[in-house]
Amino acid sequence: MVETVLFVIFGLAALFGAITMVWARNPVYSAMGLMLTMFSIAVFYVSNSAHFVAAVQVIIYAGAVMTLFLFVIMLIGVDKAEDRSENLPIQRPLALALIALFGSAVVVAGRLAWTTGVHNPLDPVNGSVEAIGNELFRKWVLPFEVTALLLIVAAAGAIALAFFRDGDDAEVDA
Amino acid sequence: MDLALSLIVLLPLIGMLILFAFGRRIGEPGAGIVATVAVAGSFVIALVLALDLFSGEGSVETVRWFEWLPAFGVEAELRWDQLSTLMTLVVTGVGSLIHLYSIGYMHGDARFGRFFAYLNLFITSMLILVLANNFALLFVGWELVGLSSYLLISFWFERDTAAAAGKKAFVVNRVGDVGFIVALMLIFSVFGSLGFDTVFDGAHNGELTGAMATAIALLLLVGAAGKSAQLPLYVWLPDAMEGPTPVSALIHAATMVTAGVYMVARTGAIFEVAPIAAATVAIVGAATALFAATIAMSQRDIKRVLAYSTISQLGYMFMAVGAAAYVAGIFHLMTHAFFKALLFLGAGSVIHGMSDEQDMHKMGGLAKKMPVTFITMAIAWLAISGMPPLAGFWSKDEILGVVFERGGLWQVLWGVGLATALLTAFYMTRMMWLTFFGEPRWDEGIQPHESPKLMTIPLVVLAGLSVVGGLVNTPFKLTLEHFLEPVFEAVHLAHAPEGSVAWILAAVSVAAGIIGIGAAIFRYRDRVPAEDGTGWRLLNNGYYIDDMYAGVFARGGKLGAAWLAFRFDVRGIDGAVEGVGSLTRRVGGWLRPLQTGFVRSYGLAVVAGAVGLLVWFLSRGGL
Amino acid sequence: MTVTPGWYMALAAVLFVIGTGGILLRRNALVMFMSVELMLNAVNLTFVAAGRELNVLDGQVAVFFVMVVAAAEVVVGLAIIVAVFRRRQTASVDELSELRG
Amino acid sequence: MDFPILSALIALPVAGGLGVLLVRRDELALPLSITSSLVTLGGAVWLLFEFESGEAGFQFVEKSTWHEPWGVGWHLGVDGISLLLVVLTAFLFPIALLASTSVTHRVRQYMASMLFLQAGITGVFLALDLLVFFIFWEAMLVPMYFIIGIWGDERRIHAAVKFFLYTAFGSALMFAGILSLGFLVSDQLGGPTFDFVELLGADLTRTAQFWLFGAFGLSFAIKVPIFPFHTWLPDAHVEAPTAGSVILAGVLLKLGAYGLLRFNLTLFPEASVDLVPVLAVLAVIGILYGAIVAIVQTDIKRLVAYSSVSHLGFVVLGVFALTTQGLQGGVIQMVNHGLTTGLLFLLVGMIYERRHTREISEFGGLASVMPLFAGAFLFTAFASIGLPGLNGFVGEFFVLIGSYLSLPGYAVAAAFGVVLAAVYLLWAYQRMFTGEITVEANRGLGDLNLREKVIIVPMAVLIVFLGVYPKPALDIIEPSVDAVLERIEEKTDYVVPEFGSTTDIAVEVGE
Repeated sequence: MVETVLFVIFGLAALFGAITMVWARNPVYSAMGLMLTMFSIAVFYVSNSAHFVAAVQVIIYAGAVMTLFLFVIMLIGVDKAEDRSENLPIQRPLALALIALFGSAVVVAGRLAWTTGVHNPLDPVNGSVEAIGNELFRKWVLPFEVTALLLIVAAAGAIALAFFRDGDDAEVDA
Repeated sequence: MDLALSLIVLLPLIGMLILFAFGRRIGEPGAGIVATVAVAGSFVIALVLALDLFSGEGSVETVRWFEWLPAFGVEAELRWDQLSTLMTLVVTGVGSLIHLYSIGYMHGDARFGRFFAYLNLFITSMLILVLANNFALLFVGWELVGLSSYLLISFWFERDTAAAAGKKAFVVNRVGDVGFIVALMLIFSVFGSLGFDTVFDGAHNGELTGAMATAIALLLLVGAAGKSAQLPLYVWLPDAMEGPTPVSALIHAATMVTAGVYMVARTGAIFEVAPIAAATVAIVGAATALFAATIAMSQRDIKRVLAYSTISQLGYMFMAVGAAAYVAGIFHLMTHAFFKALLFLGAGSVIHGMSDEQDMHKMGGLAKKMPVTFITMAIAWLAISGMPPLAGFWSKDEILGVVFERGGLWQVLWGVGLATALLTAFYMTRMMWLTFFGEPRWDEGIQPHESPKLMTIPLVVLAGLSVVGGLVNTPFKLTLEHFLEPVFEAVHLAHAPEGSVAWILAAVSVAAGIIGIGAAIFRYRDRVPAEDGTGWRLLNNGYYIDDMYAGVFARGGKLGAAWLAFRFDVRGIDGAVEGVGSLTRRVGGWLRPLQTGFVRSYGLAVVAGAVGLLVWFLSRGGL
Repeated sequence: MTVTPGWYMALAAVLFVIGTGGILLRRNALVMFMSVELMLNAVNLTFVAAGRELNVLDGQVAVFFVMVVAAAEVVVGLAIIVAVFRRRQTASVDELSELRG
Repeated sequence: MDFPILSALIALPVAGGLGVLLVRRDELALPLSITSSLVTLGGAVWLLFEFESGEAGFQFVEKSTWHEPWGVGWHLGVDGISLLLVVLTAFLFPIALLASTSVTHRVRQYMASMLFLQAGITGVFLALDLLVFFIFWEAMLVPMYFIIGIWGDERRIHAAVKFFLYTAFGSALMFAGILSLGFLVSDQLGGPTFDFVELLGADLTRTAQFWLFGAFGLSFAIKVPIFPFHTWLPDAHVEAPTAGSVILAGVLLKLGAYGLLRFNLTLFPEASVDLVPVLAVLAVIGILYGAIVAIVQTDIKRLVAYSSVSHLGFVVLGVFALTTQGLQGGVIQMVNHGLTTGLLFLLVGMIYERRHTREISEFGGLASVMPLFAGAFLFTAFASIGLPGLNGFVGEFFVLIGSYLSLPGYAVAAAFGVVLAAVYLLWAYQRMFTGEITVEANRGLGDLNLREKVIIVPMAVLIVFLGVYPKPALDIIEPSVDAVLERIEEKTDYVVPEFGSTTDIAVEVGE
């Protein structure tokens, strides 16, 4: 019962956030909307026994990533309204049509009978740090290490991109 | 024995290596001496070794050098039997005389040492050829003499004609070699070995029959025809006269060109079971003999006369070995080596004395200026014309006798041979007359002189051999025949007739010779005819066969090759390859506008794709 | 009325579609980027919900990896946006069409 | 386990290449890389002497698994077929490097490319795991692409791209073939594998063999190159720098023939036997066509390139003759062609360095000013023509006689190649070296210098040695090719024809 209430409240919040993000003309509002959606999703994680993931969601996404976004928005000064005119001729109608088609396909998909695994209420998942850690460092240790590598490369790439001074631009042009 | 036999081949080889390495430093005449000593050494060793065989006590020996190609059942192995002995003696004997002569002839040439290195290379190769104990090694020698021939013909490579002639000789020989190689394939497929003993024993024991035997023998004939300048592959030999004259004497008269005859004789066991092929050999030989003799009548270049004469005489030898008269063929090979080498060396002496003039119409009256050359050449002239008791008489007479004795259609060949004998006497007399008799017709400033001793001594020795060389095999005492018989155990040797028939035949052929000589003397005795009628021109140009070859094979081939290379290959095949490339590029060009550069268009496409996939999955899911 | 995984799936689908719309309709690079994040989050939600239903942790582990990748992507992506902005003084993707064929 | 000599042969050039790149001094590049390749050569020679020549199987095997579920592993080994080619590779590289003194631009990168190329080629010959083989096969393309594309002649980019795309096209098919082969056998062998030796234990259906033969064969055919896939070769040769041409002709082309022999014959025996006529026809066409086209070339490098097409035709004919002599001839012909054509390209490079032209008509009469060079050229030409006593003869002789019984008509046709070889090479020699000097620029040319002599002499010695006494090489090859034939006989109803069994010409005409 509690879950139902939570779902309704935060589901609506998530939708509101998402629509805000897409609709808002000012990127700062968009960022705020996205942050709201992320918090809501974190709540769903908790209600789905994914406590560790919920924590990570709040810390990394709603915290670090969104902060970064806002930081960039402020840095490059685009925190002003953007006009809504469309200059690609058929982009908007085509996009809307596709979205509609996509949505209806999803609806259709939801009404089909899907063959899945069996739910066993006596064996609920345990999303504690310990359980996730066990998984990560046993079964998934190699991919885990690879992600470490990925992050290093990403960090190095970001630094390299940020390092260009004005004088270097000529070199890039060539 | 092993070492001695090996040394026969190794001495010239060592000489060659020394001369290649230090020839320039040794210089003149040292290089010539080194080379001559090497070949003479081989000759002496061969002579010593041969004494046992001559006395009838020696046996066939083989020397194995090393394991070579076990896959073909052959080793690097030499064979010392009566036939190879005789060939070795001819090659090294005549060879050393010509080496000696060359020291004088090549005097002052910038690449004196290199010349003798090539000569030694040739002797080595020729010895490998005649001493080989299997087809593979024989083929090695066969090709190597071709190489030496190439190198020596184009020795004066600065002359375009010399370079072209060397190439032509090698290429035409190669055409014959294809026949030889294919013959080797067939032989190996039948016997599983290329060793002489296996093959000849097998052929003798009936393992080789019918069409296969004929095919092998005919293919061998193709090879032999290439090397021995028989129809239709003779065209290289006249051109080969571009080489220095000693080379013409050694390679293109005495030794290398007789390799084909040697090969047919050596493989007699195969021709024995292929009578059609043997007859073909004889016919080719007879035809070549007559054909070349007619051309020889009309040449003005003294060396070309001798070249066509060589082709003609080789035809004689082919006729003999084709008629299974192997001894007669080898006998003529030997005597011919003496007198033809002598003729060439004499011609060389004349050319030398005439400051490199080769046109006989510009000679005449040289007998007094060059007495030694004249006398020795006169002996050779009479020998080749078949005048008794000189060497040529005995060997030519034996060939004609054998062919006549075979009866039937063979007597047609005898007729051809007789006609050739007549023509031979005619053109040799013409050559002698134009050169040595009559009024001098020299260009101004030429001072004919006798050649130095170094050159005349070999002439004298060869003249001696041309006189007595025939006595080793006369109808009265068949020494050579008995000596060679063990080699030809596997074949039924054809023999010359005996008794009154023999006398009559001899008389007829001598008469033919005398008629030829007489006719020529009559024609040329006091003037030089113009010799430029249509018939003469036809003959002078060798019936235009060489020009025809040049047109069809050289020019036509080049045109065809150019079409293949620059049309078919570049436009056709490569065009297809490059076409694929440019097609890809063009298609890329058509598709380019799809890349609008707008990220959102790409996003639209991605979403469209994703939705499409989703719809497709759903429709497959049974909607 | 209990919450079934289907509800979460439905919600996630709606969020995903909204995110798609954001990418197709907006031309501010930053907002497009945020839309991508939204789509990733929507998928993450399905992972977690499905994992719970099937009694496995794999879903949550997958979410973890997705987050790491998303973080890396954000870092590089934002760096690129900053770099581009420094040259072009714009964050509109329509201005960046040099790669037009 | 013993010292991993095979891995060392691959690792040494790589180490040398890295060393050259890291030592940032151009003048040290040549000495360093030559040292590296000489050490490699030492290793290869050691391998040659330690090799047991009577054995058919792989020796010096190194094996360690990388990924068990897919059956991928580092598996190297050498047998009679690959040994000589490995040694040839090790032998040609120091010489090719020594011939690269005219490279002055990006020297270190050039030397490193050459050394990486060496590692790649050696790896291809040694690899016994198909994926490892494929990795080396592709890895080798990259340095070769740069060597042609950076240090080549005028149209180098075009040639390099053509070379790369053409071979990569074949490689793509081969990769698909390797993958499908590896997974196709998983039912029989209890899991997928790419290990060559294990793959030999599987039986494939005729159809599968046919398709896989095609996938592998096309890639190899392009590499050989078999007519009509040869047109990349003249372009690549003409544009490549001297050392590039030497390596291209000397060893790179052998990879295709080696692949056909090593993989196609053994893994797909039925398809091989079925497709013999196709390959024999193409081989003979290649022999004659390459030779005829070579005759009229005006560019000496193109001429030699087309002569390669002709010579490699002999190799293919020998391989698909499926007789001991034919296969032996094919392998030895690969080695011989590597030496003779390699030397021809080296010589052409020497004259190019002097005159900066490859047009035959620009020369003429060179023998008077450069007698030693002319002699060396003629020597090599005769080796290439197949003169007995020099190495070319042995291979051609084995191939021709060896292929007669199984492919009589083709063998006879191929025999005409020996005439054409004499025509194109001697004519080229005549045009370049004999006669009077016609172009003034040629009058002052210098003869061979010490460096060039050092390049020529070892190759000439080997050419003579293999020509006079080929037995050691043949002994190494024979057991391994016999094993290949035995396998074909065992897997198919093909019977290796016995020589010495025919008595009638009907066989020759009938087949």
